Amino acid sequence: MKDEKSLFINIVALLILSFMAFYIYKVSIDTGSGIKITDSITPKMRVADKYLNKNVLNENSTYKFSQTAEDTSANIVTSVVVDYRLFDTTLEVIVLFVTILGFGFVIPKDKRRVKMPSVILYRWAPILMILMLMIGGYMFINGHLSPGGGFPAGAIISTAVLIGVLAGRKTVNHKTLKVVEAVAGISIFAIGIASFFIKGVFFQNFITGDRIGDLFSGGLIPVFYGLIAFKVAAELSNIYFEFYEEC
Amino acid sequence: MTKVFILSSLSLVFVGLYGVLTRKNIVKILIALNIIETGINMLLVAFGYIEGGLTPILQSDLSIANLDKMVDPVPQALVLTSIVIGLGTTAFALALAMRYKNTHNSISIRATDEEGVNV
Amino acid sequence: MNSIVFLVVIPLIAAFLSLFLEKLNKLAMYIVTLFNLIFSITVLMSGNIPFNVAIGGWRAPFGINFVVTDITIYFLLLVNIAALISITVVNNIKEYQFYSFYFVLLAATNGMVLTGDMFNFYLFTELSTFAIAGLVAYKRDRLSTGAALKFLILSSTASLFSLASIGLIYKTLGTLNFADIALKLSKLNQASYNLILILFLSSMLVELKIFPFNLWVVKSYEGSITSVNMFTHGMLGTAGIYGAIRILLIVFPNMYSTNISKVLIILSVFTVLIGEVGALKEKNLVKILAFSSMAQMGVFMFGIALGSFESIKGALYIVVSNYLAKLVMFLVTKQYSNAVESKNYIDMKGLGRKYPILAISFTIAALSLMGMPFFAGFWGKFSIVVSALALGKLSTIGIAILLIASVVEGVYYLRISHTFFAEKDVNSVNISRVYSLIPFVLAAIILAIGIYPNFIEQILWNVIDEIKNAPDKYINIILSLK
Amino acid sequence: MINLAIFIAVVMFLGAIWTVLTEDVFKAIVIFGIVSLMSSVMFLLMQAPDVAITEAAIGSGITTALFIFTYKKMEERKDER
Repeated sequence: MKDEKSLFINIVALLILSFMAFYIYKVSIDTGSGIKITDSITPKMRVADKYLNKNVLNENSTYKFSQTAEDTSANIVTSVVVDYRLFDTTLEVIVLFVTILGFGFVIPKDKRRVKMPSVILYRWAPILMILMLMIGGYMFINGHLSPGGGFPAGAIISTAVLIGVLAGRKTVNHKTLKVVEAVAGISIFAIGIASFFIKGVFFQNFITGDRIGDLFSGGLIPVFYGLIAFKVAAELSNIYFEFYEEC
Repeated sequence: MTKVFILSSLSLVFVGLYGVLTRKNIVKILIALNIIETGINMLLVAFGYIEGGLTPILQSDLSIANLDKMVDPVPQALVLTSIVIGLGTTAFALALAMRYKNTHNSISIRATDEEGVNV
Repeated sequence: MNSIVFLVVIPLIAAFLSLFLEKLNKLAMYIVTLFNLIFSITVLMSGNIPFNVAIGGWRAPFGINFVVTDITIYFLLLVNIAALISITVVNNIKEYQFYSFYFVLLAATNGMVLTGDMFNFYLFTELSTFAIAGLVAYKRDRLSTGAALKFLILSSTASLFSLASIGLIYKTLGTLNFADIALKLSKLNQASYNLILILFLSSMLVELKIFPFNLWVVKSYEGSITSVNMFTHGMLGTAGIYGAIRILLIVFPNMYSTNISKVLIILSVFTVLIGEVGALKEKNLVKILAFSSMAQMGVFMFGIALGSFESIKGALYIVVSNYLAKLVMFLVTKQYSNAVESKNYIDMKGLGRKYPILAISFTIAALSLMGMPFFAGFWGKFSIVVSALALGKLSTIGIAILLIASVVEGVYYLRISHTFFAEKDVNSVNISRVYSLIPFVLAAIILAIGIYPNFIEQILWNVIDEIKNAPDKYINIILSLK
Repeated sequence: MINLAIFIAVVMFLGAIWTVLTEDVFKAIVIFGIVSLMSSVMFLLMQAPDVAITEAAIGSGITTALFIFTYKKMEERKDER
């Protein structure tokens, strides 16, 4: 009986999947302009062309490397994430905030036996932690010049906290994490509102006039990435505390 | 190249979808969901890929001359967002799954079907 | 009107602050909701609708933008009024997480209505999904945990499809802005068009409670507290309806020349059937309301899928009547079930004699949902029936099934009302008379719309006018701004 | 380059099938981690280093860690009963 039921479900699932595969195949061979799935030529009218040329505001702007452009971040993915589509990124931070809040809310709380960590881990933990913090800090500070950025930086910083928890060393407590989370979150919006009062538009990058390729360029981009990194790190550390808290 | 990327991502999507539809264990459903998500992220980035394209980072004067050979940065930005959303979904669903195991004493998604029988 | 972004930003800041406010959270909840409501009323009164706000100073197809048109502002009002009415029944909640979820939900539903960008819309949808999942899991017992888990898995699978559809749109059209998409859609071939629309609709249908995606509805309504039910119905449901109208009618207007409208008709008829038949055998009042709201959404979708302007007007009437009636019913259910400590309506026998205002409000709402003349729902069903009969075989069969289903609806709602007014001694029960004020006012509005529909009719024709002239009224507003 | 891409694609496909079909949850988690790491290499081949770093740190690292923590916690509960 049970086998029959699961066999039935398998057959239904395979039917649905083959139907979808057929449909995608049909779409990809259909004539006319559309999804030619394996075609690599993208239309010239896409919005990315203006992002790459950095001439959204001025059609004819040209620039050289290490000269001023409208958006002075050298990494164009970063300039899309933290400047052209900054509002999306702030919402994404809120998504992580909500889910981690829900995580802490529904996870069953029960007593755990605290195991003594090994001596080697205890001794070496601070060095590892400092290494992690340095890598994470480098990542978000250089997020506008090289690959990386706030989210992986936050993840790496949070592993420093994880090592601390595993080694049994006291690093931060719950209350501090909550404060860091809220302060970082509010300051992202505070900068947005500040730009409303300075420039009249929300989330505008109001520090301009830098040169591409400098460490201190990109206006508010490194600031935002730093805030995002701290927020993500605080939220992810919350998860580890939920798992390995001594109670 | 583009063909390889798109076919591999579509294959991941289909395998994951099969897993979500047929598995009963909640943890395995979530793993399958993550496989779909990886596939769709790869699909999005592959849509922006250009044969022999360059990384969209300005490194020198040379890279400014080659702006039209750079791969599309917008899908990459969208995928950055979607990876973090995937982490959020997984974390929330796993916490719910742990609570589910406490309350239902089972990890099967069909355990709710016997609701009202032994409550 | 750049300050319209405050509608999203202020609740999000409140969500962070709610981690520390502890006892002041409830006050903050009222302040933020009132702020949102008053702000949207000010926008309505200011008279410079329609307008377009570019966030970050990047003009329309390149940055994210908020658009306010006639449809937007009315749905904004509906969402915020529902929020204000729903929080009146929140009491004795100490967990700060509940308030954070509420603030995020408020921001997300306001944002879903305001935004003019595809990916931004997707993000707001995700945000509202997570907030609702957290709110449903609030009780943390057997029922609510299972309901929240199922809702989360279902809606995140569906939203992955819509992410794929966003990728396809970007690949083919090279843009993510609603207006820009609508402008460039004519270049697409038919098969690609269908694939994109079907994939994107899948996440819409979860919120609209349409058939293959409605497995979460009943359990999550049953497992959560009344205020959460009202959030799900009044805020998430309304924002989802707005998304459906915006995407189906304005962004993808050629839908009616394809087979997708037929698929939608069949799905919505199935939804209505499942809803009404499921409600018929239930005794639990909350479950009945869940099934019935599923059925009403089916009727709405049927009206939209028919595609004539008359039927769209009918669908909008259904939205208004369902919105008002379900709010009344949830409020009444909350008071009665608190009084007798049971959700079974047979236990509520005789309460209607002692507290007639609540029971009469419930009956008015039920009659309106059934589509009796002189109630708000009548005009909706009337328009849909008239236009369906003129539109061919499939829609005629559909409307026949719909009419039979509304007879079934009448049977179970009248059975409940009859139980309320039956004779039984209920002296031990005590409900404060204050609670009957809001249901009474809402029921009076339902009656007023039913008897004198000209005022609402005026607004609905404004809305339909915008749908008719989408290129002038929507696309030009966004893309002409340099 | 294309040979590497094809090799990784095949490994990912087989790994995904193994993950879905295996009965052992722990094996599934570990193989999922490998598939996710492979996808980060694919992102690198697609000239998306930002996405590759994020996928390696978040999609592969922390998600897998979360799954393993959850699995451990669920197993512990079984022992107590």
